Amino acid sequence: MTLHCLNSDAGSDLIERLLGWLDAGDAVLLLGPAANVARSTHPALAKLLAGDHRLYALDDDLIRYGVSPHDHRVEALGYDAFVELAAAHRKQLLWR
Amino acid sequence: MTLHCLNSDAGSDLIERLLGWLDAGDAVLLLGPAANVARSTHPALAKLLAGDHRLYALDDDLIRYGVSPHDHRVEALGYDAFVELAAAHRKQLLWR
Amino acid sequence: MAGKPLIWLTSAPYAGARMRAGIDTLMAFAAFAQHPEVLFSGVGVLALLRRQAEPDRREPSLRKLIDSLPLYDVETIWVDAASLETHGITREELPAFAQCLDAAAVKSLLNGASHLLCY
Amino acid sequence: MAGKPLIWLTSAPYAGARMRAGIDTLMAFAAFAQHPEVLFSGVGVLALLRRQAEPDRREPSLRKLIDSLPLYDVETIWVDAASLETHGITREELPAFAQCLDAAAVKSLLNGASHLLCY
Amino acid sequence: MRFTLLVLGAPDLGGANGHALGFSRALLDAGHELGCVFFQDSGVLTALAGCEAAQAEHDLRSGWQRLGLEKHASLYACSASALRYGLGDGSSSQRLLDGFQVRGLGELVEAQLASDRVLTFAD
Amino acid sequence: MRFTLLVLGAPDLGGANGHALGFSRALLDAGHELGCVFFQDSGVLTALAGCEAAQAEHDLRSGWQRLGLEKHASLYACSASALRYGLGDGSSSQRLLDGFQVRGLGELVEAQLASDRVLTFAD
Repeated sequence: MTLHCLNSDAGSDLIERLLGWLDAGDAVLLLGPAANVARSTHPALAKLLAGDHRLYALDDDLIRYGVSPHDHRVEALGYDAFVELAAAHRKQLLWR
Repeated sequence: MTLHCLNSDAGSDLIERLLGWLDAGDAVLLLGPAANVARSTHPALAKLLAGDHRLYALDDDLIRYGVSPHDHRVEALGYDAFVELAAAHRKQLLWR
Repeated sequence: MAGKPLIWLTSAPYAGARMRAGIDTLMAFAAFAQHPEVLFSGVGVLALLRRQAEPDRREPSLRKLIDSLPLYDVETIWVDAASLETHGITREELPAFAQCLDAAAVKSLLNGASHLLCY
Repeated sequence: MAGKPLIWLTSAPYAGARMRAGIDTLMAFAAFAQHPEVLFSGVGVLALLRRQAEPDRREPSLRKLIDSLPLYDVETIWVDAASLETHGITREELPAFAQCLDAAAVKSLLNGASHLLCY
Repeated sequence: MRFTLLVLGAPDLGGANGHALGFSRALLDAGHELGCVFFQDSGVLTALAGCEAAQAEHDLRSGWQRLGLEKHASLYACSASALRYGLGDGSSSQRLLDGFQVRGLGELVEAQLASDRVLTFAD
Repeated sequence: MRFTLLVLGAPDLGGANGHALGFSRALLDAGHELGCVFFQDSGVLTALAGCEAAQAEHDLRSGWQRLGLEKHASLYACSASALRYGLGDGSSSQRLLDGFQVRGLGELVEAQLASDRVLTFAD
């Protein structure tokens, strides 16, 4: 069980690579510029939502990047829940 | 007349954007990791070669990234020729 | 040399300091009466988003800085329309003095500039 | 904890110092007998290319460092096969002790590791 | 649960360095243990003394320092990176901020061995 | 022809900072003029004193210094960036390498006005 932290809104190539390595029980957390992917109008959001993994975004970054409202299928998290998420997944990968 | 310096091998999105802004008389120079695009087997090379602009690569970077041989349609340049190229184009854009 | 200097802002805001350095340069060019042009593209367009609230810290909002540009005689900011689409941003979210450009219009902006500075 | 630590190298070599930092970490883990695994993917695979000559400077070749890994008991390096395709690299160019992995094999490598460090 | 954090991002506003600080605080508040925070590559700029920055950026460095001085968190700047970025070998307080120490990669090796979780923070 | 170079990349091996140095040398060899090299953002690390690096990286800094000291090239570290990266205000040789000067963005404004070409070097 891996927590995939995505820290870039650099385009679909990176997201395709992340999805290719995503395994059952993994989760994805949008950090930094990737928070922007949580807007309902983002063309890459649908790809990230497909599949049965959970998709989260750091609430600080949703605010920072002015993503309001964010798509309701993305769960906003504070740092306390980020820690819980990290504790619940044995490993973390950072994509940027 | 703009010299487009490409300094990244990050994927096709960046190259698409560069090509979208390329104008008649512009040239493209591959620098840094982008030197790798000059290998004949690179999937993005054909896109960069289409059109009637010239395509160059810095010889130092071809050596640095082990691109040998490079595709014969890419012209290898030293720093002296890089300076001439910059002098021959009124402006430079750096893509990375 | 004809034309005005163009500051091209294409780095991710709030991730590294390059976008901020570019905006500093833009404001210095304006303060020295160079009448700079500015073009946002790529992930740089994220700097244009307005925050609904401020994060709990004294972190400056780039959008607020950008909103102040007309005070420095930067009357228009240019935005690459294709980049807005890539990042899912609608024109309504941009400052009122932002103008979206298609690729042909970007080319003529680039061609008309005296110099380009790339951030 | 079961498994060995895995160093994931995914930054562009010779552009910023992150790839070099990751290789330093890999060698330190090997020197401290951690038997680290290493996985190259994305633009990080460019670090695997052999130079035909050396640029006219005392710049270390990462491939030479990588070739020395078996001396530090790193017997295999793992390479994401899809990334090789993206960057137009053929398997013949890789060190003999490199092994290419498809996505399923990468997943099981990640799952088997004790910890991941991402460079 | 015991965490080790690897921080590769410079102390720029709003980036990964700040994420690592927010995460560190939250994990201590939740009663977890922080094995160490290992700063490497441009992350070591966090510990460089004599930087004058905007208030919010100053807050980032002083936030780390408080974590080191008040919560006794082990904040290690990688020695190889420290030399490259002008922090020296850790002997000069003109170069290294209070609360941080310069340590070799062996420290990261030991920290991860003793940790349940290792997370990387980078832009 | 007169050139101004904007260098945003840190003095890492094999990157944009080295491209800018190679380009500067070649333009002087070709009889062109170098208005100034303006280091900004992490580019100012080029001018940070007290960094100990691998030989080749040391060569990069000393290459710039030679350009400044022997060829009288104007090597300016942006003052805002210099403060952020611990170079100070330019008054201390403990912080700023010989051959470089700390200057405000106004210097970049003037340099580009007087230049035929402006090029950016960044990773």
